Amino acid sequence: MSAVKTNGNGGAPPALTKADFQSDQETRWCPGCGDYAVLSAVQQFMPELDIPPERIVFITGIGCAGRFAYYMNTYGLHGIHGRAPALATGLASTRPDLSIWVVSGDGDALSIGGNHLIHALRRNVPLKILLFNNQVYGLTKGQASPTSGIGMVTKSTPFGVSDHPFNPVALALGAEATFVARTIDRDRRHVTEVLRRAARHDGAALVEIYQNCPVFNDGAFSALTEKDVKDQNQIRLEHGKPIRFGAEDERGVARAPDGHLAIVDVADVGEDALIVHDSHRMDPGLAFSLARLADDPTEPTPIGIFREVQRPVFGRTGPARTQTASDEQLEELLLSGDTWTVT
Amino acid sequence: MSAVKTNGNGGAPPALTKADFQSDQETRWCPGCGDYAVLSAVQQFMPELDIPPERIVFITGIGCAGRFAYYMNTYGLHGIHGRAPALATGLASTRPDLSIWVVSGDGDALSIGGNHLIHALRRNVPLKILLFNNQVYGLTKGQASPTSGIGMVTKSTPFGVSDHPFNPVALALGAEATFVARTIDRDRRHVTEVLRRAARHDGAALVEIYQNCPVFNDGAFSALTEKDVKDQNQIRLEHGKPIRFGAEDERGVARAPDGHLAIVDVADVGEDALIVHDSHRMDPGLAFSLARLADDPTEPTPIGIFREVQRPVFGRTGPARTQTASDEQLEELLLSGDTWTVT
Amino acid sequence: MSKTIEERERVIVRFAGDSGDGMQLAGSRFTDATAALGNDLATLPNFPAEIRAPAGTLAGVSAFQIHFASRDILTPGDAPNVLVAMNPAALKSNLAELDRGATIIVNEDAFSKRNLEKADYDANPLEDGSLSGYRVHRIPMTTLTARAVEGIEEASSRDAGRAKNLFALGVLSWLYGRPTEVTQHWIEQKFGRNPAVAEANLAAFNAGWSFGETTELLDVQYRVNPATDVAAGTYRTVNGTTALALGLIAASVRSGLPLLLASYPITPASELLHELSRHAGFGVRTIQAEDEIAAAGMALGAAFGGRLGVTATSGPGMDLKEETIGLAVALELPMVVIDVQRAGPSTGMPTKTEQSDLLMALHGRHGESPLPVIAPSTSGGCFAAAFEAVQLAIRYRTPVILLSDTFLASSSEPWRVPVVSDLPAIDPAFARAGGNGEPFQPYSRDDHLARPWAIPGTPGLQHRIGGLEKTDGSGNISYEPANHERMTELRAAKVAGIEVPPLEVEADAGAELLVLGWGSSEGAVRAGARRARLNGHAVACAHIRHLNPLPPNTGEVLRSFDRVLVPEMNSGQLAQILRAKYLVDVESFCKVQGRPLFAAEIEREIEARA
Amino acid sequence: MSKTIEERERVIVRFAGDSGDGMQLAGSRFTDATAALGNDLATLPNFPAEIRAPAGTLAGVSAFQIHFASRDILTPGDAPNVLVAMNPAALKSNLAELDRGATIIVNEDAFSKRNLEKADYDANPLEDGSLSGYRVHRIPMTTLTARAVEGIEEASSRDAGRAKNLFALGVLSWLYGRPTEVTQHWIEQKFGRNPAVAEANLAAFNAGWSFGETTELLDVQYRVNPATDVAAGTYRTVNGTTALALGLIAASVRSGLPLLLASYPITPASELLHELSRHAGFGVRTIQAEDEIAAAGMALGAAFGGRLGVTATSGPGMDLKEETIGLAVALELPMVVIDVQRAGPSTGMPTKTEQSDLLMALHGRHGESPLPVIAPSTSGGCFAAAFEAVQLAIRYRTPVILLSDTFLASSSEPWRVPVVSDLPAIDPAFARAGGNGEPFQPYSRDDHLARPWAIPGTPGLQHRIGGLEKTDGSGNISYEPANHERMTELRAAKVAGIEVPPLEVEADAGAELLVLGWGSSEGAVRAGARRARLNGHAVACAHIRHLNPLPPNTGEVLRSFDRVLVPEMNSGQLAQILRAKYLVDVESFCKVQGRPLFAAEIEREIEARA
Ligand SMILES: Cc1ncc(C[n+]2csc(CCOP(=O)(O)OP(=O)(O)O)c2C)c(N)n1
Ligand SMILES: Cc1ncc(C[n+]2csc(CCOP(=O)(O)OP(=O)(O)O)c2C)c(N)n1
Ligand code: SF4
Ligand code: SF4
Ligand SMILES: [Mg+2]
Ligand SMILES: [Mg+2]
Repeated sequence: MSAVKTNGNGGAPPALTKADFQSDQETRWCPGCGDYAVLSAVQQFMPELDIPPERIVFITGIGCAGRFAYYMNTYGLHGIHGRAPALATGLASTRPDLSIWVVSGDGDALSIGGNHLIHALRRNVPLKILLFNNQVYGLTKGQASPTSGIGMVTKSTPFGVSDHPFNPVALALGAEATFVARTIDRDRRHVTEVLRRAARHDGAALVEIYQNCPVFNDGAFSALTEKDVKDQNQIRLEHGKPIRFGAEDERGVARAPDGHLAIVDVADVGEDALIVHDSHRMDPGLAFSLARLADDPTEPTPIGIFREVQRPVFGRTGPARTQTASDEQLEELLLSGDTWTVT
Repeated sequence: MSAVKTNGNGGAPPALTKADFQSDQETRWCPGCGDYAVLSAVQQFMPELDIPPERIVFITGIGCAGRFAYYMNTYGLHGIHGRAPALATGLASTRPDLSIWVVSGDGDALSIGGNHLIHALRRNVPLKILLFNNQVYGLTKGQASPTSGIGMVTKSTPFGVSDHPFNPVALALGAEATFVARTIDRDRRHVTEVLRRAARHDGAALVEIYQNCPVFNDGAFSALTEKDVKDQNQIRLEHGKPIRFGAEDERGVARAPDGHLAIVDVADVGEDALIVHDSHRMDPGLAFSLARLADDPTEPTPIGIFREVQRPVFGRTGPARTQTASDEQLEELLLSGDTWTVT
Repeated sequence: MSKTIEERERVIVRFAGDSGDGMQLAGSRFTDATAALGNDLATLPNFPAEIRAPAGTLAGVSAFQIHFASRDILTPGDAPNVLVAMNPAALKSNLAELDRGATIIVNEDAFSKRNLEKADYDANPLEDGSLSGYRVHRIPMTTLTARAVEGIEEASSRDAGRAKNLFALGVLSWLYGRPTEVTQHWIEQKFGRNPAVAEANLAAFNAGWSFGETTELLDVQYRVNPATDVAAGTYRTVNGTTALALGLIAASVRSGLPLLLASYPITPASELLHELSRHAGFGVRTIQAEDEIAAAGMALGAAFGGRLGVTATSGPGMDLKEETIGLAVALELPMVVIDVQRAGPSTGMPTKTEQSDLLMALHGRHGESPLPVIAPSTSGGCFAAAFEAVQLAIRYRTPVILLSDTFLASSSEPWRVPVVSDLPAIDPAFARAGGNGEPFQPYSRDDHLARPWAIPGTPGLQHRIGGLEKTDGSGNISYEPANHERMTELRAAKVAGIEVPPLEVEADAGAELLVLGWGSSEGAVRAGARRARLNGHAVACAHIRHLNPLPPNTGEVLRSFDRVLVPEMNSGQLAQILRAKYLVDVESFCKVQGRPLFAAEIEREIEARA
Repeated sequence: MSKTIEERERVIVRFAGDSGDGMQLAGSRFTDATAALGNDLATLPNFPAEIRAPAGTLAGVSAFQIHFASRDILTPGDAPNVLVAMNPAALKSNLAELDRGATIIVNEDAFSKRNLEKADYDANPLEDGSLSGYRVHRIPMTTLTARAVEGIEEASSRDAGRAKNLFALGVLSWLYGRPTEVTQHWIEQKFGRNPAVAEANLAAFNAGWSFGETTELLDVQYRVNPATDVAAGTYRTVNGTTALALGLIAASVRSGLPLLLASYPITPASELLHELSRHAGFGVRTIQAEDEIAAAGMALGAAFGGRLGVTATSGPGMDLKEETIGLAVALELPMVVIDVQRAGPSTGMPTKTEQSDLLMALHGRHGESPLPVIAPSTSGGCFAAAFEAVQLAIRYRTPVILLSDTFLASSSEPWRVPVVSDLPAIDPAFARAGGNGEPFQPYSRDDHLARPWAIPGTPGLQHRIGGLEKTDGSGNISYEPANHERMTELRAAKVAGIEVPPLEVEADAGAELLVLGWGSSEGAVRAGARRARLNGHAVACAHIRHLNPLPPNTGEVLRSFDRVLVPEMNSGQLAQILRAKYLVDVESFCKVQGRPLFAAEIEREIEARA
């Protein structure tokens, strides 16, 4: 455990650094795992929050991603498989003073934990949920996950996956999420930008992170990460800007006559025809259509913030309830209703 | 139990009637419950399927709606709370010869059973799922459900519901459902029409049925059922037709300049500006936007079929596996790998 | 007409009618008047399983039983002395529980052909002689109520129809000399805003009373004198649900920890959720979770944050919580899990009572995951049990399972309200920010083998815990064989070392038989033993409220009697534990009928062994 | 150089190295050669908990142990006689399990400064005298392999680096005179498509063999003769996972019921999912469900449809399945639930073994929900146990829990392949469409108290079942008290009445101590008893494979010995059951270390009681 900076001797505590968020535990992911990059980006980003480490909590599920909690020098709760959002909801609703982060995998969040995830989103629990999507079960050594692509051969699907995968962004939007974003392990700047906005969001923020698992599903996102192709496949969403992409911004997203979104050559349709991204819209229709633009991250795929809107936050309605009643109030309660006295 | 018609003596079995689908069990819903109307509609509709009762199975969860199974003279499995889709998936994947119907409530399907529902939809399990949405917990005597509106006072929310509700159609679309529809208990013709299409759909069909609970949530859907107002609030979706509604079809749905869907006066925009409903589109963007048109069934609300598309059906890939191997094949399997013989 | 007055030591009255007949209300009002009079009492409602069964059918019968006496009362009673039956269905479904000679008061008007059919009667039981073994009073209550209400302006005939429960209440109030003011006052309060209805109800009540006083049908009035063996103090009636809620709130106040109850509705545990939801002003937060797994997770998450995390459910919900409870065992965090047992297996009979989750509470999780289990034995005792569950959870940093049941949850009795300052303060003893530079050891232990509760927000104590096996002391993940064995032993020793009070035995001189119960059967056991004693048998009783660990003297007590009878509403679960632990050949009396144990059954079992 | 040849009755060899060193492969090849030679054998792999721990670290050590002998072998052995350590981490993490005097063969080349540091060694153990109690052979395996491979065209230095496991295998093959053709043949088959690699591996293997033959370092060659006490038949090696899979498929074929395995991945049970997923050609369908609850539901749904519904999991997953298992108890439908136990509580130590889910299997559900529980005792025995689980499930229309564990699942041994025609046919005895006009009674019962299995598609038998209590016979919903008690008793009686074979006791004349195990400890118990016997102690052993109901003579057997020792990998769970049921003061030997019981421990415990 690193030294306690906030426990100083009077003066303003020195600014926090990445090192303040690194725990003393040895990281135990496979060499080359995308989890390292995300961990490093998160640790690097944390000081920006300007919240002392003791007021930050990481709650994780089970899976490779679930180990995340051990590496952060914050409070950490490594829960059981799929239940991190439930644990976090209990904490968030009773400790509004904390900054609570959930880290989960595609199996943890979308298979066994699917129900808790959609309910945390609909309730708008103030949690930052990082969903490490490697499209496979890492920790249990390589089974299919709900995001594995059709045909993928895994230990549990020797003849190839036949179930249609979830699109986590679309699912979250269907579940009433107020903040939904997607980013990529390898792009630290983008990860950091998305984290920054998620942290600032007052409510539940779901961040899908495409994460490479070199052992069981290497290269699943190479279309978006490899130098030679990434420009032509990353559609970066920026609020208020027309949606353009390609090495020379030569392509874009426009609405076809039938109402569909379609990928177009800007030269063909003209810049004005492009959709201007609007993540602040209450109506999630556009965000949903953008999410469905790519079935699979092997083609042009939007990344960035799909939706970012305000809605009442879970746990903030009614009295604050961070304090218990007094003995007097208790006495009054105990004696409420019809009473009689025997002497 | 009514007489067995398919067990006749040679000639073609007489056509089935509603009575063939009525079990001998006394119905035990409250007087005036919307469940009666749906039961009657389903029993009436069943003969159309031209499937003998013994090849039809109703699998239900726990809740008032869950009692449905007892009243159908088919095979019936009254499962445990929230798990009907899982039970049904096991049956559907091993008995492709059966017609399998799931009946569930808004709590059963969307609260405790949310995960099974979204996975059954994404997998496209060949099930007809009837979701009786009364926006309340009936059987447990009146708590809030995930579809209860903000502010609703219930036994578990004496200060009013504060959680944002699910929109079941939107959630299903986010979960990759291939068939999603909505109908209303009181409108038998519409219910029947939707059931007919659901039955015909090859894959998972989710039918949300607005169902009145006169005891705990009376009139939740009156905007869509009461004579004087229903015409101005029911937006009936019909594939291939412009979306119009109102007593004189004077209103419609069109796309606003910013891409949103909006309710318009046909007189203002002209008929050509109206959206033509297309439930067969692979892209669920339009269906999703339609689902989000109304936050609450107290305003103009689309009913009908939102989406109806084809995708590979769960359990149909790979060998049929309705037969076991032979003894010879078993012997071969047992003796596979390196063997040696001791004499 | 002058009537005879007879004294009774104790009486059991059951009000039964259609769900729409207001029997719960009549029963509750009778109860309040009885409490005001100073009788000891116990009550038990019995609701239909259906939400709204068709009126007049057997499925729609709702009943309320009250047992009151001039001495201490232990149960709501077995067989009623008086049955009030507002319709044929109520008569039919309750008759089997009456002893011959009991009194039956029927609303004669309701015995129409249609109603008889609905109740599956072929002939009218009032006329076919089938009730000849009982003292039957036929009162045309509908007619008499209508007549009483007739004159009241603005009272509709619907109001009159609805007021017949108050007529019945009036009759019974006269019959047992209950004070009328209590009820009259209540009517005024309740219907104050609707004077016509208030007046109608008052008229019906008074008419019932006058009917009793004047009719020749009823020639004896009974007197049940105030109980005198009652400890001084302020009393109120509570059922087990209310008592649990109050106990949790009291523990929250006395520990200074805001309470989170996360729960998923399920009969009968939902009532606790409803009850606590009303108390937001007391630092109480309730969450209706998406399912029982989430509910347990939320309670545990709150506990991690230094709050009082509680989750409540019934049988099927317990199955679902076990994995999370196991996590709490590994995390060694305080958490209270309440199981209001109902009749199983599976969905079973959701509205009926049973004690069949004991072995699950002890062993329902994979791996070695010991935890304390306690069970209140009376409705009022639920307060103390809830309070103690919190104390144990906090002191030992452990999940605690509290086993209540449907019977306790719904049965009411007078409860002496504790004085707040008598309730011990509960010290959460959070770990303090350490300044000595030593790394924080989240799995170090105190004298109770409890580990530090270091909550987020405490500078310098950041640490990470989870369900993987942890190194003794540091809490770091460990797969080391000897460490796992040590941790397994430590977790077991911590629970085994919890201090619980010794069993108290109430033994007659020379008693050879010990009757040993647990949970909600205490009243029945003690009442049964009392009756056996009155019949001249020597017997001993004791009652277990701590199921894990067991009271320290349990073995000794068991071995000091020739025979030990363990009555349970299951197939012998406590018996199995006692046999395994103490190798004593205890005998089981098992009742698995969805109904509480009856004193008469205990009496019979004792006498069979005498 | 001529070498001495010594005979050994049994030898335990452990290959240990980094995960990347190919130790599992070396071990498996050694096993095949050993099987071919005709020794009896048992093996146990030990994988690191991490997916890919950093190379050279303690966390990354992977090991494979084989025990082989000229007589029947009961366990994979306790302490290895020979440890092959391919790097310092492998030496360090395995040394503690070696007895003094054991042989250690190290890859000397791997003891670099860097590697020593990674293994947390301050000094080189090969040089600091810390190994003086062992017979250490330092072989520069990396160098020698590189030299052997040098000449091969197209073989890269990477291929050479990777082939050192075959060098080690060559050395060990020489040391114990294993036939070389088996391995050589395998290399050709395996790498046939890549001749350079095949050649490199072959060269490394041969070099290892020649090194053994020529070096002065190794002066004794050992001979372990073929086992002679082996029953005639065709054999193969299987681990418990494979045997379970084959048993389920065999039961599916012999019952004519297509198999559905619905499962959610979890270590170690996932292997069964993987194994069965490969057998789609055999009427087998597997579904990777969204969670364990769904998996259990799917298996039960398939059972409702007349299929063989199976679900498999490990500890935490069992918690989640309990509610559905309870439904299966109420529905009285056949279903097989496999729990491959691992070390708990909570997430615990997922890759380690334990037997601590027994009480949960029996009591893990709310309400009274009895079901049969069986536990295989050897890897090969998993076949018969799976087959029997299906037989019981079908005959008695009940869910059956089969308790395996990590040890059984991964340990291999020779298994006599059964002749298919010797396997009994299993009659699903579906209810037939009734023509007599009587209403179908889904809860009528046969001689076994089993109810009809009437599957959808059968005309005239439409019926509806669920988790609510059912009327005896008709199956209609019932809240009737006496009916609930009767149904509770019927469900219990059905399970209690299952016919299981009596305990077989292997007792020495005059034995006063009985050692009674269950599940995977059979080998250790019998081997420990054998050793105690060799030391002149009289002892008896018996092994329980049916945990519910217990063998009919269990009480009698227990009472016929002065002392009964029950060794378990838990805190005494079987002991608790036996004590409760038979009131016999059995003694527990508990080991909760995530490791299997060892014969030496049993021997020690026996002798401590002699
Ligand atoms: C109740 C339960 N079921 C199953 C498991 C086994 N398990 C651990 S992690 C995991 C899935 C991991 O996949 P994912 O969530 O995608 O995380 P990743 O390892 O890929 O980061 C599973 C099935 C468990 N620990 N608990
Ligand atoms: C595991 C479990 N948890 C809770 C319950 C209690 N329960 C029964 S039905 C129900 C909800 C009913 O609501 P809904 O699904 O909307 O159906 P409705 O009664 O409104 O038709 C609940 C919470 C249960 N039976 N099992
Ligand atoms: S298995 Fe995959 S996801 Fe897990 S640590 Fe290794 S590389 Fe990363
Ligand atoms: S409670 Fe509501 S939903 Fe349930 S039966 Fe009654 S009216 Fe219908
Ligand atoms: Mg993953
Ligand atoms: Mg509902």
